[in-house]
Amino acid sequence: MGGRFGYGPLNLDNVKLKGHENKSNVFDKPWHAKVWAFAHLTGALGIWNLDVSRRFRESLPINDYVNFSYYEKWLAALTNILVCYKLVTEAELNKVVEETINKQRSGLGTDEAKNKKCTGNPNWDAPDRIAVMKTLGWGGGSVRESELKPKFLNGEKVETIFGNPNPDVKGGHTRLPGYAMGREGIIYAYRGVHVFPDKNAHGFGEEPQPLYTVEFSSRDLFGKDAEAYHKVFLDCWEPYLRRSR
Amino acid sequence: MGGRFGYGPLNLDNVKLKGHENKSNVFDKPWHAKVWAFAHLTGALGIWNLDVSRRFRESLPINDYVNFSYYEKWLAALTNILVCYKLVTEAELNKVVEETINKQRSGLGTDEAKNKKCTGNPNWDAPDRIAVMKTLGWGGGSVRESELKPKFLNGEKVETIFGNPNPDVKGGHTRLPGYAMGREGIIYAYRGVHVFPDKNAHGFGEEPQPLYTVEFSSRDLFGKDAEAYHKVFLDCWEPYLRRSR
Amino acid sequence: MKNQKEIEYPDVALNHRSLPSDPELRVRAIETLLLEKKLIKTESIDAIIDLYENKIGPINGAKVIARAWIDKKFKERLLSDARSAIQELPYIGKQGYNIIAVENTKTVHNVVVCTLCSCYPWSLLGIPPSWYKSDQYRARVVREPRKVLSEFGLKLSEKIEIRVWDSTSELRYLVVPEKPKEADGLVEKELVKYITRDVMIGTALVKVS
Amino acid sequence: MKNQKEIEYPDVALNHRSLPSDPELRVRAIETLLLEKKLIKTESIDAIIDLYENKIGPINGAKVIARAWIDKKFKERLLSDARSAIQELPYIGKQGYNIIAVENTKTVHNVVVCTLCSCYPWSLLGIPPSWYKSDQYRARVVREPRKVLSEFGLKLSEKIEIRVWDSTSELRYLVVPEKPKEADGLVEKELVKYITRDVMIGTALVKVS
Repeated sequence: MGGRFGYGPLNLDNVKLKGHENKSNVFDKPWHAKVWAFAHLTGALGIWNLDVSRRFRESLPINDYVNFSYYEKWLAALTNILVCYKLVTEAELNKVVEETINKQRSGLGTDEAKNKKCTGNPNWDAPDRIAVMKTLGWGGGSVRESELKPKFLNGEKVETIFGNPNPDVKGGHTRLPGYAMGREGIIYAYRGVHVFPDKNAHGFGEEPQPLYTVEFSSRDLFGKDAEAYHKVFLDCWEPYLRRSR
Repeated sequence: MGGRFGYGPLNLDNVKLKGHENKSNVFDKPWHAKVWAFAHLTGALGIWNLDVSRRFRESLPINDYVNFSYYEKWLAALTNILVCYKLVTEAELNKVVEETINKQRSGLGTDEAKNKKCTGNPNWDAPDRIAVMKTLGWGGGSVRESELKPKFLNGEKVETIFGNPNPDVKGGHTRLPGYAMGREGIIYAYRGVHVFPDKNAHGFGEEPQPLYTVEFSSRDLFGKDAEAYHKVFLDCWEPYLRRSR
Repeated sequence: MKNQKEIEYPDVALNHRSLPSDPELRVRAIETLLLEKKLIKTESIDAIIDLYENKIGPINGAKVIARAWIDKKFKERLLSDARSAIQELPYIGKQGYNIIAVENTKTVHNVVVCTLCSCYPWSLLGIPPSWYKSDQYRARVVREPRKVLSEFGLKLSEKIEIRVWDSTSELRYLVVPEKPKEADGLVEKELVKYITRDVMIGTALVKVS
Repeated sequence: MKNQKEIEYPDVALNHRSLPSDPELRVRAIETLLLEKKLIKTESIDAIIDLYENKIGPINGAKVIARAWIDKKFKERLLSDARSAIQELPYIGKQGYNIIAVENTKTVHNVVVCTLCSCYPWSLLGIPPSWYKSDQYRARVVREPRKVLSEFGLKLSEKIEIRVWDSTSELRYLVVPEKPKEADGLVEKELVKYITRDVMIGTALVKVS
């Protein structure tokens, strides 16, 4: 995605902030809010981890991926996870879809659709609340205690790997963007030992690895396609890097 | 596209040949045939070249590209070319679209839609016919007389370039597929000097270059993501190649 | 947590394609299913939405920046270890993220993106705006940040180095803008008003009118 | 040909987005425009369609292969310079393409794709089948040809080397299949029946029943 050609200007029609308004748009539509809530609440069940859910969102078939809106992607990924993790069977899914459509056709769905405005409920179960907060990043986080020492020093020249970043799974999950594969950069900062998504997203455990922020020049990343000189900083786990030749 | 993950099995429902039937499906729908004809006939006008039309098809915005059917891509690219080459103005395009929709709404379009079966007309203008045949590859072709001598020998180890194959145009047209960038291969055959699409698609002239068929091992292209050992052969123009280090 | 090694991951999971085409219906179907299976509760849905609609948002980030503008020592701590610095502020709450604060100066302008998905410092800035999640922004800002920023009306001198931070890990980037001269003498509460969401993403400069 | 250097190429050309969503209407709009502007003629449209529907198709390729099976010298010429070999055959016509004939043997199986678009030897095989133009085929056959071929019902021994030809240039690849024992003694006209389109793309083997 990063660096890809073929996109026009940003659409800022609905999102330009007026004056010094200090609010985010929150949710454009009620169903966006619902999807957001479902994703966080089911995530808080602790059956799959953050990297698994990212993996499901990113591995949607490309024609769905590029045409789904943001929240449609989240919903589609959640649906696939629910079936994949056997919390829901395909038959149950098909049944509820049929029922929902029938209700809608017979006009029964419309009242429900005009959902009451969410009022918030401060009394929701504490365990739920803590689990959700954790998925939101209030607790947890991805840093892990480890005896691993970082292999690279700040300022050291490195090269990102090229080809198959994930050695375990064909076409597996990775957090090294395509535009930064096989490129030269400089270690900008060491960030501690973090859960390694390439393993964690496929159920191979957290396998934490040293994480660095790496500095790239725009020319090294995009050559003449970069508009002018600027720097791009990426967080890279140690297995993505090797000493520059 | 080549090598990309996230696709399911082929859809062979409608296309499995029964017995030893020796026909292609030709056109599934009458409008497919029309698009095909428009593309060839306008191509035969000689205002743009083959590489320009490919470039327009391949540079469709990705969300159109992945969701358009084959002939929709051809039609969209043709529409963009017509406006870009000023054969048609945006205003004319919008007007005819409006008229077409209005006709359709008032039921006027339907008769035309049930178009008479094309019967063929052997008497169409000879110049037309020759020009069309040329775009079909009956004449012309892409080989050019040249004093250029090939730099590489059969069996020589080469490396494909990596990064921006097109030095002239940001995100410009190229025929080196992403999956084969920055890979090692072996010159399999020299194919003569051919029109160079990276230049020709952008109106910089034909700038012919030596063309080779290069042999790659599947492991060198896709690493562990390749299913097993096989070979992939690609045609590469000389500027895509350098001597292997 | 179950042993995830036992889960068989399909090459391509396509169950989502059996959902209806209208997104509202899609959501309703999944909601019915999740409630029936007791995987979620109505009250929890309400609570989460309430949290994002009413409790967290860019005001949190603005408070952090305003404090840094007023308190030099706090700013130093923010730039060296943002997570623990932010935890000193009673009105923000514990940060699970490793927040990295990046400072705009006379010669450097920072801008944040996530090209892979839409990672964003939710706890400080709330839900990201649509453009932050758009293909256009994600594809273009790493390659042509000046052009993208100019679409926001932000024209930077060629002399200013642009630093684009692509949030590929669980680190979350927060841009610390320069305090404009016009803001001198304003108290914390007033400063907060000028520190907008876009300023903290890096697609706007602080304007004190 | 106009001086193309003067043409300004836009970053992204989006005029196609003003077309109606129904493809049939889209086509009708463009047809009206092209005819009004006299850029094309109705008779020419008919003639092109007729050409593809009735005059060219895989039968042309099959004739080439059948001749090669019967005439050893012709086969040699076909494998070394297919274009001029094919031009010897009066019933095919002049080939503008540089056709490259690739031979299947006991140890090698060839299969053709165009991962970039859908390049195909039209003059010999007609319009490519939908699957040849599909994302699935184009994405997968270079990486996992055995799995793709097995979906066609073609299971090849691990000992057979698969060669995938990605048609990135104006060269056009034609697979020359092995003549099965059962075909011995058949005349050219009969052989043609068994040489199907898929056999010449490489996604099927010749079956003489």
